[in-house]
Amino acid sequence: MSEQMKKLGLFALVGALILLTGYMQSWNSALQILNMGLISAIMAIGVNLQWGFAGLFNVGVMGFVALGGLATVLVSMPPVPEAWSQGGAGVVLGLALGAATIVAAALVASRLPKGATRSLAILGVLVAGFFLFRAVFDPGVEAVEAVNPAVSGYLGGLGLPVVLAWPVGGVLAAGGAWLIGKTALGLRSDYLAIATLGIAEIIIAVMKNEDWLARGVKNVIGLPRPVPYEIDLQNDPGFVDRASGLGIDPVTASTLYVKLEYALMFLVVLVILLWMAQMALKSPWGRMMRAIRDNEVAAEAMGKDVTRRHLHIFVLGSAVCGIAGAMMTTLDGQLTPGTYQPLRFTFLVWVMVIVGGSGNNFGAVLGGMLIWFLWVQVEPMGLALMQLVTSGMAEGSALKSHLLDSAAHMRLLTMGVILLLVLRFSPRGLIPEK
Amino acid sequence: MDLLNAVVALSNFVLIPAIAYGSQLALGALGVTLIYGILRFSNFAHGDTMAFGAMIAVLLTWWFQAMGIGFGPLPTALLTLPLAIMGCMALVLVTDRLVYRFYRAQKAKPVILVIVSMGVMFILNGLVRFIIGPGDQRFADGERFIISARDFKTWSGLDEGLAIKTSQGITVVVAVICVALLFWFLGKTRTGKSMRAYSDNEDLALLSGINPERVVMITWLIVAALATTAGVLYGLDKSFKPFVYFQLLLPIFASAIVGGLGSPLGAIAGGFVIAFSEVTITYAWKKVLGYLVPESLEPDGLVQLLSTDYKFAVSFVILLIVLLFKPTGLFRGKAV
Amino acid sequence: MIVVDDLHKHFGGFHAVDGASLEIAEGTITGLIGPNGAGKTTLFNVIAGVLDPTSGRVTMDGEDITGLPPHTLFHKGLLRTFQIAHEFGSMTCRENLMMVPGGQSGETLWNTWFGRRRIADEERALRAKADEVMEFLTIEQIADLKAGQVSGGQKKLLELGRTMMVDAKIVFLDEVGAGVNRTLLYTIADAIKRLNEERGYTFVVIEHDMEFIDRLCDPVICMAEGKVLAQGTLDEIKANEQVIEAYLGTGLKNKDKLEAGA
Amino acid sequence: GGHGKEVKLGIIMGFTGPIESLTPHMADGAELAMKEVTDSGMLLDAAKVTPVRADSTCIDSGAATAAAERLITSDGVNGIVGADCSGVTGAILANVALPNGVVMISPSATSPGLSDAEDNGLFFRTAPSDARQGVVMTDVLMEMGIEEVALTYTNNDYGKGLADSFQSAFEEAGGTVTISAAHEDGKADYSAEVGALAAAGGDRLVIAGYVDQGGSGIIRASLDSGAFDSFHFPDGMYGAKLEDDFGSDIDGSTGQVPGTDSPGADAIKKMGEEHGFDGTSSFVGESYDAAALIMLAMQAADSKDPADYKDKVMDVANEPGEKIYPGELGKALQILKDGGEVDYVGATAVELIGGGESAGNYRQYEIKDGKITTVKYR
Amino acid sequence: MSGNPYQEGRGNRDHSITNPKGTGTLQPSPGTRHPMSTANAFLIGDSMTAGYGKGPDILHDCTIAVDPGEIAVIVGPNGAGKSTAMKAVFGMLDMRQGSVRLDGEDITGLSPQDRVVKGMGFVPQTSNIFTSMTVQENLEMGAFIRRDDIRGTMEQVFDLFPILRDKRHQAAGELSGGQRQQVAVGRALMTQPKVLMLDEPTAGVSPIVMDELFDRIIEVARTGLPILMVEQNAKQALEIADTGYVLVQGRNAYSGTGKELLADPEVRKSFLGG
Ligand SMILES: Nc1ncnc2c1ncn2[C@@H]1O[C@H](COP(=O)(O)OP(=O)(O)OP(=O)(O)O)[C@@H](O)[C@H]1O
Ligand SMILES: Nc1ncnc2c1ncn2[C@@H]1O[C@H](COP(=O)(O)OP(=O)(O)OP(=O)(O)O)[C@@H](O)[C@H]1O
Ligand SMILES: [Mg+2]
Ligand SMILES: [Mg+2]
Repeated sequence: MSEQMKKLGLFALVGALILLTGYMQSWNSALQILNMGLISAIMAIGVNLQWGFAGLFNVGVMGFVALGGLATVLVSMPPVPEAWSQGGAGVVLGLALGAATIVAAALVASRLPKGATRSLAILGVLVAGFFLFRAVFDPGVEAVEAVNPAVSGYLGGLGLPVVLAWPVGGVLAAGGAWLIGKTALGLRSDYLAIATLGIAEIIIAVMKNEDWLARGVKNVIGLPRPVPYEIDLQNDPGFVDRASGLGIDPVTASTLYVKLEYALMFLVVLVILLWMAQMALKSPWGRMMRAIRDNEVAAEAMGKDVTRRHLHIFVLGSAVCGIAGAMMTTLDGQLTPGTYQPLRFTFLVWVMVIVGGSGNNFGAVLGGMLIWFLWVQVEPMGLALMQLVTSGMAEGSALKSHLLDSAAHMRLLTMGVILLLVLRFSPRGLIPEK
Repeated sequence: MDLLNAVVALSNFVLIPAIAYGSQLALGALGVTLIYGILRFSNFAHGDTMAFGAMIAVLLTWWFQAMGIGFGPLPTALLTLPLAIMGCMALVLVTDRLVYRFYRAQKAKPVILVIVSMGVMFILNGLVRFIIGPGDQRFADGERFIISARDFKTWSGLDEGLAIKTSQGITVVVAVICVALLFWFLGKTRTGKSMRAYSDNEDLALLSGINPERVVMITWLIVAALATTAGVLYGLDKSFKPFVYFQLLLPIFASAIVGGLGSPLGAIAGGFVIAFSEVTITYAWKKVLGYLVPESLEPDGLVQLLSTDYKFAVSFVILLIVLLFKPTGLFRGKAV
Repeated sequence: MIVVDDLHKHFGGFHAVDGASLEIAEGTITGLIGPNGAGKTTLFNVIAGVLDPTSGRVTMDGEDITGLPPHTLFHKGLLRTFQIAHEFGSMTCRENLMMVPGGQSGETLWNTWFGRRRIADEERALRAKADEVMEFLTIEQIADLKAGQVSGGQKKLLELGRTMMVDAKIVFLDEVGAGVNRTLLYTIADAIKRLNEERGYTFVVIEHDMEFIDRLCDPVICMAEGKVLAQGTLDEIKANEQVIEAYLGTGLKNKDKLEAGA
Repeated sequence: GGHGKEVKLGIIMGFTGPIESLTPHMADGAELAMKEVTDSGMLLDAAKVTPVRADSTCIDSGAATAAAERLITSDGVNGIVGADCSGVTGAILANVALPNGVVMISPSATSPGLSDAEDNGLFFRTAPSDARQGVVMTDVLMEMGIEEVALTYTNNDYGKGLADSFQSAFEEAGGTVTISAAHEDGKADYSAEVGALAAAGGDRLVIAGYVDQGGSGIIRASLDSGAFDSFHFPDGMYGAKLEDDFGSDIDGSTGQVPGTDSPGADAIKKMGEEHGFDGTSSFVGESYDAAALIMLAMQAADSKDPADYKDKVMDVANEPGEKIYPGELGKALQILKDGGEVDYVGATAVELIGGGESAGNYRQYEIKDGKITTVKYR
Repeated sequence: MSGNPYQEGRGNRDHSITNPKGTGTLQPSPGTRHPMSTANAFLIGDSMTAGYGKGPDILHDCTIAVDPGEIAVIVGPNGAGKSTAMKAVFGMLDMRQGSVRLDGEDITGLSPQDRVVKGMGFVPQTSNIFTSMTVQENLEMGAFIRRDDIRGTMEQVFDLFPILRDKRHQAAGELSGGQRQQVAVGRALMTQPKVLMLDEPTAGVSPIVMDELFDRIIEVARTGLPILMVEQNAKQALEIADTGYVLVQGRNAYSGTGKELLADPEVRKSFLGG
């Protein structure tokens, strides 16, 4: 009972914080925070599936989020016909060759008996395959990238509605996770962590450097939207009338309207995922996963296929992160691989999960919303604090200007202090696992 | 002659930089691995601890320089190192008292400590920038080179130069000394053994009359010394910039992991594996081959396995491969 | 039913199991004894698929099961308990038992969303079964405690309880007795006997308590230094010189001092 | 209409994150322009211009958008100087500035992709387009008779875009780029990159990066290992750090920065010295210019409403009119008030062309005796 | 629940406690049947009431004592609080009532480390060795507080447990269950304690080793070192015990000399397996 009250109270608190932002700053800011908070909550659910349910230390969240982002480009951007005709065949053939090489190597590995011959054969296949792949692939890539490099230089996407990219992002991330899980899930604790961290870096490196895929660091901007453009709304007399009917000026009305629509869409996704996660957790499946988390050896002896179950949940959790990644890129309206940094897309998500309460889906959601709120709001808080501190100092003093210049760094400092305080007073998270 | 040129070119662009970089990583990884081994969590604040220690050294160096104190051909920063280490020790002890000790007393899960160390990282992050700012600071002085490329060319008459920087030399020497000391300390001394015992089983250590707080304190002191040394040496070789120290965390962790967490020997090996893989796999062999093979066979392309874009990715691929065959690193590290 | 043929398991240069060959007949309760470090647990671990053998073969009902993973063996009816209790610490004792049966429909994600009625029925049955098992083992009062927080002996009982949740063919018990109160231990012995007689389980029991072995086991196998030293009824084994020297000993030497002190 | 006593300008830059060492100077530059205008008392009705800083983080679009949202909808800024990195700039433009109709002038987002971004006439850049610089660079190098260069670029849209445009221009002119290798900013070690660059060889190493970032690391490692001793520096590499850190070690190296044979660059350098920041650090001049342009446009439109003044930005930046240099903002405001016209030159020889980008006049320089010396303007 | 939020998954993994209801069906009897003299006890945990953290009391007014040169054995059903009593005597949990006295001195307020220094040695029921250290290092750690030459003591331990001499350079974690137990006892002996406390030292050891252990325990005790131990091999243990305690649900149910308890039919039936 009191547990339930505490939970409600905390959610009410986050709600109140967002409302307060609306009153004190602006409703646009509040909705903006809410939207990213919803996305963060989804990411946190994904990580919580892996860590809270199964004890998998995945520090490669960034990679899956980025794959989701990539899906947005691949699904929604219009295809570049010229690029396809120039080098599309080469690229596709090259990729097929690359895949074939790996399959061949795997076949060799499974057919030949263990020993030096096998190792040599595998190596031979891989090396030959690598050069063949480069020989076909490189010219194709060059041709594609030569097509109007300043604004295009890539194959483009499928030109489908962008909302489709959300499930596709999930599938793409799931695919990546499956490959990774197959190879790396034998690792334990921090070893798995660094392995996944590394894989995420590799994914980002590929996205940054393979321009034919999504323009690399040159970014893809102007992604289609699932909601109307504010400008269009502002030019729509019907909308303007309705807005003024409500007594809001059309610019504000249009920006709020768009954000509300996003919020609604995100909320629907969040609720569905939360429901699914919650049902799973409370079922025998959840019990089995907890058993595996508690003691793998014993779970294995009790007939649970730990490896397979780990792979399942790794794929599922990553897929959720992928969906969130696609949603985020959609909200941003652009794909910028350079922005994927572990601090922001991996560690911050982990902070959300741990502060919220690992092993508890509602905790993850709460953590996602709360930490995102703080991540955004500690900046003005830090600045305000600095201004307060320096208000007594003489105008133009060196110390004062140094302190004011450093105010931006109050952000991380404040974030750190808040994090430590939360963990100090509620070390199992705000809404702990039962 | 050509063979010599090839060897020199390879040394100059691959071996020497990789050895120096490897030593820098190894020193950092030693600190990480020690905390993991004894206090049992991955300390994300290590990069910023390094930055903090190095920052004190930078400030002191400037002060020394202003007072006209120098260290002959060696960098003044070395002179300030002991003071900087003490400053850094004070910092980590204060952090331990204010932050970590509470969680230790509660026997918190490692992952909570990891997240807590992230909080500390944020705070140190801000603190360092507050004091010295986010910019690039140069504080290296003294003789830059043990031998410079130009001198080497005139001395040897080869086409290729070979440069060894003072900072590189110092780094390697210091790294060797630190590792040897640490080994002796952990394996042979009473205190060292008590630290291992504590890391193995806290409660039993207590029953043996080992004072856990003392073990923790000594660990932090050693870590502070290692972090400051690593930070200063890195800064001397490159330059001091807080953000880069934060970025350094990733290769440092990779090193510690490749070697096997908790194993000092592993940290060294890991540092070199990461450094060498970064430098060699993306190296363009054109020049070296140019010396080795007859003119007719001389390659047109760069003979580069992978472009440098992927150097970071490559070191992680190596890491993955190592882990696939040795799931707890080269030297059988621990897993919490 | 289980045949172990010239099994070797090396750790580095150390031969923990060094050419053990033995046979376990269906429907028996076989005792496995031997000095500490004889390789009993290692042998169990190899048979149960936790460790890969260095060489040798294990067959079950004629089928080669060497190197099969534990979860596969579980579904073939081969269960084991651990010498050091492996409970699921953050789950209640009842959940510890309920998770055991394989093939629960609720273990498929799809059903957790769309097959909830069926799951509820199954759960009810499982719960009843778990309660029955706990009652049998006289631990019903810990049903709702976290398994991590019950006493050492209770954890041992829980381990045994898990094997009773399914219809096993053969159960390997690794020192169920260590740390269990003797009165309770003999209750367990009776339970094992009943499972053997009523349900036809085959048991292999590692134990150092001779009285326990005496109550239960026939035949008894004695291992030493990774090999089978002797095999036969307990009385035969007890009479075996080698076994006495390596394992049983001849009782307290300091009896006299005892008198002196008292 | 709508004169108030206060004009608020947002400065949104990555005060934390990868380019945190550049941004304080940039912000100081922009704020200096604002202070100058406030002190002159000439803008609108002697309005006070207040800067409001916000952190774009350079990399986190979500946080940047939120910060911009706050600037516009909560603080109610009348214009934005920023953002810095192209990624967050695009996000802010599309999600906040455009919907709310606020003018944004970025001092440092150089991505060619932004030229085509939907902007409703609200977005300008004082940093020159990469395409133009590639051509200028080619000319500079060809004139010196250098036909073979190695090329390294910082792995972001600026570096990559510049490298691409330079490589195509250079190869078209008959030159050879032996290698084009990326380097990541803020990384621990650049030996791998330098090793590859040295192996490829070339008469000169072109570094399309930032002097406060990885660019310096590349120079340092190249010099130390003897791989290269002369370099060519595009705009991001220009700064006092070249003199301070490398001095005569890089004698003979060349470079170009946006500039005319005007006193603009010197002026900003001096002003920086007076006010305690580095006027030569990357993009400081551009930042000053961006802030100045907004305020001049306001004056020209006699309004602080972006909808009114957005059309005036091009007018004040380009001919005809009196040329205006840093430190002369008061004068410019007076001219505009009197109904005259100005051609803002500023610190970086601002010339805006179609799409609101800087046209790019360049000053070619050489390092002589450890000093940056101007060779000529082009 | 007494659940400590910080504590999961780490630290001493011996959670062999917290069963408020107890295991057996026996009702605790009020007090002891035989009046006991603890006047000259060397170590006494006197009317202890204790529990874990904020959890319920696990010991209720429980008294255990050992005289110089004697062996005291605690027996009882699983979850009765035997290990808890040992920990309470060693100062590893909150005492809510009662006191601990060593050689006449009240040590209730001392920390476990200080008790080690005072001459108390303890072998816990589980995780009682340093798994990653070699056998020899384990023994050295046992002698951590000693400053004198420890080689003699180590030889004595090796004589007692010859297998350890062979495995002295092997990591203790790689030993078999019984071997570990020997290392644990050896480690405690290395302290040269004034009183030795053993929590189920013979759990899982072979009969021959058990006999040897008991032999050695007798020997050690007869040198004047009092020994307090918990045992489930109750028959053998009580045979060598000078004093025996039966704990049920955290209370003293029976006490007496080992012989007396062995002869008591009720005790035999309920705790010794008949
Ligand atoms: N992982 C390991 N690495 C090295 N040696 C091992 C390992 N596991 C077990 N051993 C060794 O193998 C031998 C047999 O161990 P095992 O646990 O099988 O003995 P046991 O017969 O079960 O003894 P106990 O009755 O004491 O449990 C022991 O000497 C032990 O030291
Ligand atoms: N760390 C702990 N936190 C909370 N409760 C505990 C803890 N450890 C043990 N308990 C509780 O204390 C009670 C007594 O446990 P104790 O370990 O003393 O029993 P025991 O007599 O030694 O049993 P056994 O013979 O099985 O070892 C148990 O019911 C147990 O649930
Ligand atoms: Mg065993
Ligand atoms: Mg106990």
